[in-house]
Amino acid sequence: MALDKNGIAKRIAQELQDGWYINLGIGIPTLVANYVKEGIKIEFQSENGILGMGPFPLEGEEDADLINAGKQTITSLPGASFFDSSMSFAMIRSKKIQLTVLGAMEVSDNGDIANWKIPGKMVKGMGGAMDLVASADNIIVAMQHTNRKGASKLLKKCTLPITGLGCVKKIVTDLAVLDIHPEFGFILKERAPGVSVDEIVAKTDGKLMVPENVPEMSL
Amino acid sequence: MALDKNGIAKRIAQELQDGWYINLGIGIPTLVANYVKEGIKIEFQSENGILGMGPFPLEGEEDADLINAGKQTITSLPGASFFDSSMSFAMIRSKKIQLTVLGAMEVSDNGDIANWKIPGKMVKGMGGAMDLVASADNIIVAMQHTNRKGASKLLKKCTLPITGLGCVKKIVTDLAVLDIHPEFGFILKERAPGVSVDEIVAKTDGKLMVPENVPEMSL
Amino acid sequence: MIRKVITNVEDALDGLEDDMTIMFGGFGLSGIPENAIAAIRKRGTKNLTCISNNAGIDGFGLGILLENHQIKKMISSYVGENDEFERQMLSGELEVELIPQGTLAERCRASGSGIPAFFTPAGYGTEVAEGKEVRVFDGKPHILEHAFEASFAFVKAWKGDETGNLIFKGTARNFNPVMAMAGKITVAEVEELLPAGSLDPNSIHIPGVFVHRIFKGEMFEKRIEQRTVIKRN
Amino acid sequence: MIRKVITNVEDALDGLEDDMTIMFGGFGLSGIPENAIAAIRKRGTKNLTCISNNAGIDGFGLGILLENHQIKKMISSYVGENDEFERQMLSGELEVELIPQGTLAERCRASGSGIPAFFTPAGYGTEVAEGKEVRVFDGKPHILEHAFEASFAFVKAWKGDETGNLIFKGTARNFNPVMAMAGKITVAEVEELLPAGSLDPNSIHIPGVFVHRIFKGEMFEKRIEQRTVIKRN
Repeated sequence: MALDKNGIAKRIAQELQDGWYINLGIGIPTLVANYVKEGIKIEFQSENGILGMGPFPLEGEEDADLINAGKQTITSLPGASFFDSSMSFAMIRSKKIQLTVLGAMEVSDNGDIANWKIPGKMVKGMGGAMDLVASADNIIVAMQHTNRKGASKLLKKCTLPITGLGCVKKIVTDLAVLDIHPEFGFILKERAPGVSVDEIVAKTDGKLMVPENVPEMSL
Repeated sequence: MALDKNGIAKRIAQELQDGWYINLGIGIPTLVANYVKEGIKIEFQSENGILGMGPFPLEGEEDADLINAGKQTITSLPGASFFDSSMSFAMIRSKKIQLTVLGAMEVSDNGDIANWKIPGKMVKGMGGAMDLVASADNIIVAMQHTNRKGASKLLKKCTLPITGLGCVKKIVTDLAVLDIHPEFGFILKERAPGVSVDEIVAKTDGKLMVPENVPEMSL
Repeated sequence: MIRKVITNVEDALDGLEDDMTIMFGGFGLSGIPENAIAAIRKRGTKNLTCISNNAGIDGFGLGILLENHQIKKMISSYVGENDEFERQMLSGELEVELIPQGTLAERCRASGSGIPAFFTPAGYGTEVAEGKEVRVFDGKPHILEHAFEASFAFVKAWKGDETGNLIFKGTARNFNPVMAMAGKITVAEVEELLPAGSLDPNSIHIPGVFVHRIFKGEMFEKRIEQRTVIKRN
Repeated sequence: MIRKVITNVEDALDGLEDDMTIMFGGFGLSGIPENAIAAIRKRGTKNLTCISNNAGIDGFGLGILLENHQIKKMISSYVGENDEFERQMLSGELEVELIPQGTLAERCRASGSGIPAFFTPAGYGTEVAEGKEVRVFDGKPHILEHAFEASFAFVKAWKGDETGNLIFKGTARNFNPVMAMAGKITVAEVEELLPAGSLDPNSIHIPGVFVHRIFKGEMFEKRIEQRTVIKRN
C-alpha cells in the first residue's frame, strides 16, 4: 500500500545520523522531526534564523518572535542559537548542514529538481530552496510519486522551471525509495509495503535501474 | 614655529564635527582624541572591533580583552559596541565613518598616499590602512612636512609603494594646513604660527597653490 | 549622525519620496517594522520598490501598502499568502522580482559592507541566473550578484539605545540586521528605547553606526501567521 | 558533529599535519588561542602556512611557533614587534604575504559563507592588486579577492557551551568569529565551558554549527602588548 505523508516522513527519518544538522522544508519534510530515532542527537536548522529548533509550543506559549521558515510558531531547545539571515545562509552555503529534506514537483534522473514555479499559476517564490539545493551535499526529496493527474514526477528531464541542477541524491515517495546515480539515473532501492516493482516502473518516466531484489521498506 | 605632534593633533581636532564617527590611526592621529572641542558629540571607532572607544584605563584597570588597533589598553564609553573584524570593515567600506585621520610617509599633489612600506626595510604591513584609504570619503593626513633628511613629504608623485590613490583631502603638518584639489594640487590654507609661506613653498615638492592671504592657524 | 532619537514617527520618514527603493526587515510577519509601515500608509508615498523577504498578508504588514497601491515593485524571495498581491501581480499592476532568500540576504549584507558584488552558487542553471555572469570556482559554477541600493531601510528591533545600537529577539532578527546595514537612511523602531550605556556592548547585534533614526514604536501588534501549538491535555 | 567537547588539548589537534594551512584568531595578543598554540608547539608540526592578523611577539603567541621554525609562511596584515620574525623574513626562511586587514577578515568570512570570491576597493592601485582582476562599480575600481581555504581554524572565546556556541569578550572578538566560520575543522578554546542551555540563544556570537571541537583552556596568560594607563593621582 502506498505510504501516506507520515509514512514518507517516517522512512526519511531512518536516514538521520547522529550528530547531523538538518534543514527540513515545508510540508512532508517538516513531519520528519516527529520520527527521529531514540538515542541520536541532531539539531534542526530553520533558515529564518535558528539552530536547535524544538517542537511547537504548548497552547498559550506561542511567541510571535519565534517561528520557523514555514511561519509556524515553534520553540527552541537547550543549546539553540538565533542569528540573522546572512549568517543562516552562510552556514547553508558553506555546507555546515549535513542533510536537507525538501519537497518537489519534479525530479529528473540526473538529479535536477523543480519545486518553485508552475508557469501560468501564481508564483509564490523560491524562498531558500535555491540556496539550499545549490550548496547541500545531501539532499533527500520527499514527494508523491505521481501528480494529481497520475503523471510521473520522476522524469527524464524536468518540464517545470528548475530550482537546481544535479543536486538530488535520494527520493522517498509514497511508493518507493530511489537513489540517483549520475550514470544510471534512478536506482530503485526499496518498495513501499505491498507496492509492486511493476507499479513503480509504470509510474517512473525517467531512466530507472531495477536491481534483482528490491526489498520492502521496514517502517 | 613648527608645531609639535600635539600641535598637529590640536589643529586636526578643529576639523571634528558634531555627530561624526571617527577612525584615528596610530601615532599623531591617536593624540587627536585629547583635543575634542567641548559640546560636540563624536564616537571613535577602532578597526579591531569597537565603536565608542574611551580613554586609557586607570592604572590597575587594564583589560587584555579591551585594546585599540595600536594594541594599547583602552576603555569603552556608554553606548559602545564590540564587533568582529568583518563587521568593523563592513562599516569602514560602506562609508559609515565620517573621518579618518592617519599618518603618511608621502602624499602626492593628486592625493595619493604612501604609508606602509619602505623598500629594503622591514615591512610591518598595511594593517587596516588600505581598506580605510580605499573607502573613506574624508581623509586627513597628519605628518611632518619633511622627512628626517629634510626632504619634502609632499610630492608630485609618491616614490614609495602606494597605499591608496587620490584619496587624501587634507594634510596637517608641523608647518601648514593644505587641502588637495584634483586640478590645482596642494592648496595652502594655513601656516603654523610664525612659519613663513616661503618656508612652506621651499619644503613642498608637489604642485602648490598659494593664495594671496595665508592666515596663521589659531590653536 | 549620532543624535538619532525621533519622537514622532512622521519625522522618521523625513525625505521619503515617491519612486524610491526601500527595504523592510522581517520574515513573514515576524519582526516587521509595523509602525513605519503604518506611517508610510498614512503618508501615501507612491510607486515604491520594496525589498522585503515577504509581502505581508491581506490587511497586515506590507499588505496595507499593497491595498493602498503604494507599491510598484516587490523584490522578495517568497510572496504567497496574499490575495491582493496575487490580484495586482496577475493584472500586471505590480511588478515582482523573485530572488533566492540567501542571495537576498547577502545582497543586503554586501550593500552594508562596501562589497559591490560577489559570487554565489544559488540559482545557477535556473532563470534566476539569466543574463548574469557565470564563473566556475573549484569545479562548481557560480553567478555574480550585486549589492542592493536602497534609500531607506526600515527595521524593527527588540531593544535599542540612544546611540542606535540594536538588539533583536529570537527569529524576529532575520533580515533586520543586514537591512539595517544597507539603508542609505536606516530607521529602526524598537520595543524598548534605552539611554546610552544601558545595553551590554558585548551583546549588540547592530552597532549604532548603521542606524540613522531610532524611535520607540507606539504599538506592536505582532500578529502570528501560523499559530501551531501542542494542545495541553 | 554535535559531540564536540574535548578534554585533552592533544585531541583538539587530531589530524593536524605538516604543510597545512591554518588560521589563528586574535588581534595582537588579544584573543589568541594560547592553549592551541602551545599544543602545536609541543606537537612540532612543521611547514605551516598561518593565516593570522599578526604574528605574535618574541616568546609569545605565534612567536613561539616561529622560534621553533614551524611556520613556513605567514599571511597577515601587520607583523611588526617581533625580532625573530624579522630575522627569518630577511633571511628568506619565512615567506610573508601581507593583506589589507579588511580583506583578510572578509576572505575568512567569505570562506565560512560559501562565497568563493567578492570585489573590494581595498588595495586597488597598490601592489596588493597585482595580478588581480579589476572591475569598476559605480565609477570606482575594485579588485576581486577569493575566499581562503584552511584545514584548521584555532579560535579563542570567552564562553562556550557543549554544542559549540561561542561568546567572545570585548575586542578579543576580532578575527575569531570569521575564522571560526572558515575552518574545515574549527577548534575553539574557551575560558568557561558550560552545559547546553546555559547561554542565552539570543546572545551567541558564533552558532555551534561552525565549531567542531571545543575545550576549556587550561591557562590563559592574556599578556598585554601595550599597557597604556592613566595614572591615579
